[in-house]
Amino acid sequence: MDFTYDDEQDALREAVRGMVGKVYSDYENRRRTVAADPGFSEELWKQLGEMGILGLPFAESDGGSGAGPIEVGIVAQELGRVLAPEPFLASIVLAGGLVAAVGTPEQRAEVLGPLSAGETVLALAHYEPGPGRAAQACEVTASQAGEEWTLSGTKEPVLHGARADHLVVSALLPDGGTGLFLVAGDASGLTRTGYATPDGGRAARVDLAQTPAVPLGTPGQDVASSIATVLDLARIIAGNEALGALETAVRTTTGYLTSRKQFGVTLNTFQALTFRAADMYVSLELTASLVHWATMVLAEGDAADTAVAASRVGLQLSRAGRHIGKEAIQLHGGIGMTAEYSIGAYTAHLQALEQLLGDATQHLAVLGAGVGSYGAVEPV
Amino acid sequence: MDFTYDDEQDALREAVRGMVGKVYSDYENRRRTVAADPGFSEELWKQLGEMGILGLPFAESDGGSGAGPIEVGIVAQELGRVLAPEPFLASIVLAGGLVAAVGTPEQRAEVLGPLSAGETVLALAHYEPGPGRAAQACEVTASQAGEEWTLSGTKEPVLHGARADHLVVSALLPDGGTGLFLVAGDASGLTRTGYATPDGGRAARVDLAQTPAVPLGTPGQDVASSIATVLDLARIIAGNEALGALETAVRTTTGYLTSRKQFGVTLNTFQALTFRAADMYVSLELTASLVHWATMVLAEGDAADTAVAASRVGLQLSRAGRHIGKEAIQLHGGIGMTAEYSIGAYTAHLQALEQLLGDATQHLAVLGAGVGSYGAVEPV
Amino acid sequence: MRLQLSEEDRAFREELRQFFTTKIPEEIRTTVIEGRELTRDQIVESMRILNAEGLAVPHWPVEWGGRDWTELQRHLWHEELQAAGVPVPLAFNASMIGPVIAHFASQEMKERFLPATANLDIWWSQGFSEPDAGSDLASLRTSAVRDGDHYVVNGQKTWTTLGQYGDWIFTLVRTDPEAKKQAGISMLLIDMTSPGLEVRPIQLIDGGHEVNEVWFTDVRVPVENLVGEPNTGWTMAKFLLGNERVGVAPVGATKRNLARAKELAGAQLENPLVAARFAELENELLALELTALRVVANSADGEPHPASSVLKLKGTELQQAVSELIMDLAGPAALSSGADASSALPEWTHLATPTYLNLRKASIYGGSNEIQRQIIAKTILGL
Amino acid sequence: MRLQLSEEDRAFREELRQFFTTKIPEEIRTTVIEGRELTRDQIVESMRILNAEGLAVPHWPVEWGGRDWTELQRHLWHEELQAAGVPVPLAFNASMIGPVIAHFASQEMKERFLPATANLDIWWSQGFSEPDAGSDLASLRTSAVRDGDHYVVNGQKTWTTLGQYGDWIFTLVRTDPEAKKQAGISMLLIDMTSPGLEVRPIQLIDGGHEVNEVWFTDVRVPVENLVGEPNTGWTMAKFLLGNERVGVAPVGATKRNLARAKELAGAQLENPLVAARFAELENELLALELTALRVVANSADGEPHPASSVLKLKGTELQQAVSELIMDLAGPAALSSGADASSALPEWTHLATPTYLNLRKASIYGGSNEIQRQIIAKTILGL
Repeated sequence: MDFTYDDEQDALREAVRGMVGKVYSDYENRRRTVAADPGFSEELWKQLGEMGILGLPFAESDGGSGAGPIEVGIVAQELGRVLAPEPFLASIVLAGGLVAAVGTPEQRAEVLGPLSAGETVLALAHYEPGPGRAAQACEVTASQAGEEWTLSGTKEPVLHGARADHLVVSALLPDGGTGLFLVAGDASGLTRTGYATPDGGRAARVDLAQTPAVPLGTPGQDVASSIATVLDLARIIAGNEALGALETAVRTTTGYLTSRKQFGVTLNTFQALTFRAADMYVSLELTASLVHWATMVLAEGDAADTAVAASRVGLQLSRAGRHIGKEAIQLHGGIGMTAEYSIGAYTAHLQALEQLLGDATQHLAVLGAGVGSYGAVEPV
Repeated sequence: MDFTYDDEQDALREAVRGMVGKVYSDYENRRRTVAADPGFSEELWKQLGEMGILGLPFAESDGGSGAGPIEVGIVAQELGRVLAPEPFLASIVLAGGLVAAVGTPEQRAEVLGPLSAGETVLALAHYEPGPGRAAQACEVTASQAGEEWTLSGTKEPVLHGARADHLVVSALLPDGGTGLFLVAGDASGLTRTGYATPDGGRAARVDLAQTPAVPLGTPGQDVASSIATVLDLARIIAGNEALGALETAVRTTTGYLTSRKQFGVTLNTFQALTFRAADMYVSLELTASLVHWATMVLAEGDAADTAVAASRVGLQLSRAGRHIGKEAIQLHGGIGMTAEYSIGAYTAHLQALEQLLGDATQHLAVLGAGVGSYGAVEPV
Repeated sequence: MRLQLSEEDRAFREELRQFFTTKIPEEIRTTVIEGRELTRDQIVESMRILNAEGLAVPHWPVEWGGRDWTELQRHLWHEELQAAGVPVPLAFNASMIGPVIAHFASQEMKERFLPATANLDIWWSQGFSEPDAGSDLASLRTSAVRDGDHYVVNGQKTWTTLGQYGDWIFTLVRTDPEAKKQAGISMLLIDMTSPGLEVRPIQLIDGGHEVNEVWFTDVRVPVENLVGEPNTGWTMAKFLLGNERVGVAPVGATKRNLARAKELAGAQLENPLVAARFAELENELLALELTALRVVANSADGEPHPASSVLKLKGTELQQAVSELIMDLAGPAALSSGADASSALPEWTHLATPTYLNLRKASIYGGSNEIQRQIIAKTILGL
Repeated sequence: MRLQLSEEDRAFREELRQFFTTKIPEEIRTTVIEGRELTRDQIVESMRILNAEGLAVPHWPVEWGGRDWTELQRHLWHEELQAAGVPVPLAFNASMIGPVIAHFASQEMKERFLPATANLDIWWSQGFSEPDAGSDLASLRTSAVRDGDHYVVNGQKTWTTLGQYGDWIFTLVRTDPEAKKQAGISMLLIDMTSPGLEVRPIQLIDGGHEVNEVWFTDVRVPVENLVGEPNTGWTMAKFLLGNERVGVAPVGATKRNLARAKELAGAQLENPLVAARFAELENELLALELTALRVVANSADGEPHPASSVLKLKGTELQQAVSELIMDLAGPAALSSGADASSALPEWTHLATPTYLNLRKASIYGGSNEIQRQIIAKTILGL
């Protein structure tokens, strides 16, 4: 059992930090970037690709660099630290992750190569307008005519769905079950309406009307379990991203407390505020432990263990994200409400990650249903 | 809508406060009283009876003084304020309340007259060793032979069951349903083993072995709904008792903060502590509002409204009792852990009231099951 | 003690409910109920309808349009307004500067301003906070220097809510730089079309523009626009902030939102964890409403009850908690904040996260909850 | 990063688990697991068995019985002890005075005390807190005045846990009344059978007698019982309190109790609200355990990691929360605290409320959670 990164991992962290920090360590740059479509820096995306960052999760044979969840987590932490709006989670982890999990070797090479190089953006169109975050699709349906497949129905919200060059779309199969399909951005019958998410990200409504689509992997196969597994993986990587954001939120808040004056003294003179900052730190440390642990569980590769770890991270992230997100704004006071200042965007982004991957109620229900089946929770 | 007491009610409060204050305003007296059986002052019990306090809930025709829940609530508040250990809730409200609700006119006069006069102590033997706080009895069974009834089985915990002159016992009827019975303290086959409760009160295990018993009211009638109604009534009166205790707990804590010195200054110099005291006050005020409201609902007399109000008080009491009970000890520090000092006994008593009448989980389940059936909660 | 309202109060409430739900345009009320942003015109229209019926400023002195109601009746008025989705009369006019003018100003100033204020012919803005004077309001630096029959005002105010709509602004300015903090402050009324006055929008974290900075550069203000005596502004500020706290717990609106959340929840209400969350919030909200009723019953005329800090503290917490619940009910659809009517997701899900983020302000503005705790600790508990 | 234990550590843990569950009498372990009070003899017996195997004081220097384990191994030892219900070696001996003597005392004093301390031949008590020196420990007033080759000690200590069993007491005493607060304090070892020393029990709110007052009236103590140099006691106290915080989060015991609570819950686990409470606590406890593992991995030798305050704070909160859950599972049966074996209610329900009340101390003793927050704010966050 070892919670430390090795030298290579430290170097990766430094490299990513340097690269995204150059662009976003001045918060005004981040604000400007998310104000205009596509909501991120195409240039930085390319650079991340060239540097091999985007290909980290993918096998070398697929055009990636074949690293593991630990490395992917490090990247996510660094992106979260400066709220880099590049679609790493949406495009690489979620959409790319499903192509890697389900696609044929040819599809993997074809899609993941350019994706890893930062030449394309991929989006996962899975959630549907109905409530919930199930792994099944039901409102978008797939039809087959000979070798040709078409999809019809509506997906929303689809993260970065308007910008994406290709969409990975889940759909109800003719014989039941959920299949995954590749849809080109210029496919016929495809309509995409993009908009901003609360944290400055991008999402879209995606309408498909007999839109031509290519089955990912074996045509007609139910891949709901792969979708569930990749959603779990994404929860854990999102946990890493959130961890980076939480660290910055706590540091920004303590920085403000030591610099902002009221009643002639800096705010850290007020014990009630410093105690609350201490509680934020406690939340942060506990979250860090759970995120690192879950990332290691993910690296071990057992899907059932990963599912539980993902729910655990989801629950902790919800608790800590709200605690720290709310307190960070409150301890800033009025300035914390302004878009010009960074702290509110951290709160909004923590919220957005949770909205994507599940809130406390959802994860508590999952974990609660299982408590009777074992004695104590053991980390290993 | 009026939240104020009238002159007569104020006078009642003053009278009770004077009488119990004389005995228990010095906490050492309370400590000494609960250290020895029967755990309360027989003399004060008699005086409360002579003063007409114990007969307040009962009709004049039954030997009481025919006041209402508002007056009974005032008494409970004053007892709670000094943690008077006299069995007002157990003997008058619960056991007496059931005799008043179910007994024949003769039984009411026979039992409630001496009870109101402080000449006897009554106990309700309803809870059984199995978990929960249902209104039904199932482990103690009633058998009939001609006009004679006997009871067999075990009741525990029975508040003040060892000292009581008579027991009001719930039992499973031969044809199903729950009946109530009067059992004399010296009845054959009756064994009682008394002990102290965590707050210095008294409870007992009561074993019945073919013990002769007199049916309360119509023999053989299922009175589970009356038991439920009196439990609800007791929840609301217990809310009043808790309110008195909460007020003292908050006042004692703020008093300590302004007098105890650490690091050369009084504790109220530390903002983190004063803010927590402010939150205690908020809990107290909200609880006071809900308790007064529920007492008025009880006074209106509708059983269904009262049941909901009782659950609302139960939930609030659990939240506020734990919040204030824990914080009161914590803000006292080490001294708060000692039996010599009063504050811990307040925490223990708030807990005991909740254990008797239901915790947050129980009341949340009840209230939660109903939320779909109406829009907003209206106080009137 | 009596639970029921008197016959008279019941009739009073019924009459208000009738008026509010029939005379205020439904479109306005739906906008409020569904949590969308009101236009300036909608706010003005609604307040004028109320004012015509004598329902805009009932707590003012009778001669200026007030009503001789009991505290309970004022409370019922406020609750019914909110329950019906009627926009509460603009606080800057009705609750802030109006009562200050009525209480402190000259007869001439009253005549000049009060009728227009009650009818929203003048839209008032508030110029109190400054970048370095937030919770520590008395450290404000905007100066007003006497020059003949004018004051020359220089400085910067901030957090001016809806300042983009403002006709006039009531400000706290420093008229005596020598006096100690509170003692040198005056209350000055300034026409917002004055040369040298500039309103700059501040974008908030929900993407909206409801607050502003107001910059004063050599703005000349006639001396007769000073309220009361020079250097007595702090007394008026305290009076005003006290009024601001009363009725600051938006119980009625929170109750309306919580009931609406049940409709939005649909099948999610069958989840015991969701149901328990509703039950918990309903209980706290009921306790808060009852506390508000207890407080109004015991308020001396005009003086804010110390427990009003309890209402502010808990009221804003619950307001926030209900917005959080609604956001959670929306699930992933809460990501759709930037979507328009072309979205396949219902409009309430677009609004859910911005509303949650926007309401973070509730525990900061108008005396932060830290200030409220301080007031409770000091004033009520003697700590 | 690696999740799994190494082969070596796995074998190490297995060996300990084997030893603990077979060599420590089951009656002792059951007493711990069921939350009953241990007798003095049971504590002594258990520690001597451990000491014979070299498992009582592994964190001491090797020459005095310590083991050259990694921090992770020490952590595993501590967790396995608790998981098996083995009484943790008496903290006053193993974690407090032992390390102080080993670190600060003369060779002669080490030889005199350390073996007896490790074997619990001497039962140590702690004499730090005083009625007016709690969180502000440095304001202590118990004095030790030099008189020939003795110190004469006068004063009063309090909160002396299990002082009724004590053979010796290590005290902080004021040896230089002129020096400023911390500077005039020394660490003095006192035979509790000395004339003038009196132990008086303090009853706690759970009805138990685990703490005491210790009164000193002209107690004569040989000067050779002073640890290290005069007036350097504060350094030792800080060293000791730092050690006290490490491993102060009783993760293993809390985990064991939470798992046991499921057995006690029975059908109540089917209530989704109860199940959610378990799930929530398990998650927090897992996060705490992992944090402890991260901290031990990063601890420099002997120096407490600043994050140990996080462990203390959260660890005591969870310890309390689990006791609260168990109390709630007991329902009305939790009223039976005074019952004996003749009760029809299971024994765990008798213990539930007293345990809950007793554990209120966890966030007060050993540096209150307010002190921990202060440490975090100051030391870690620089506030």
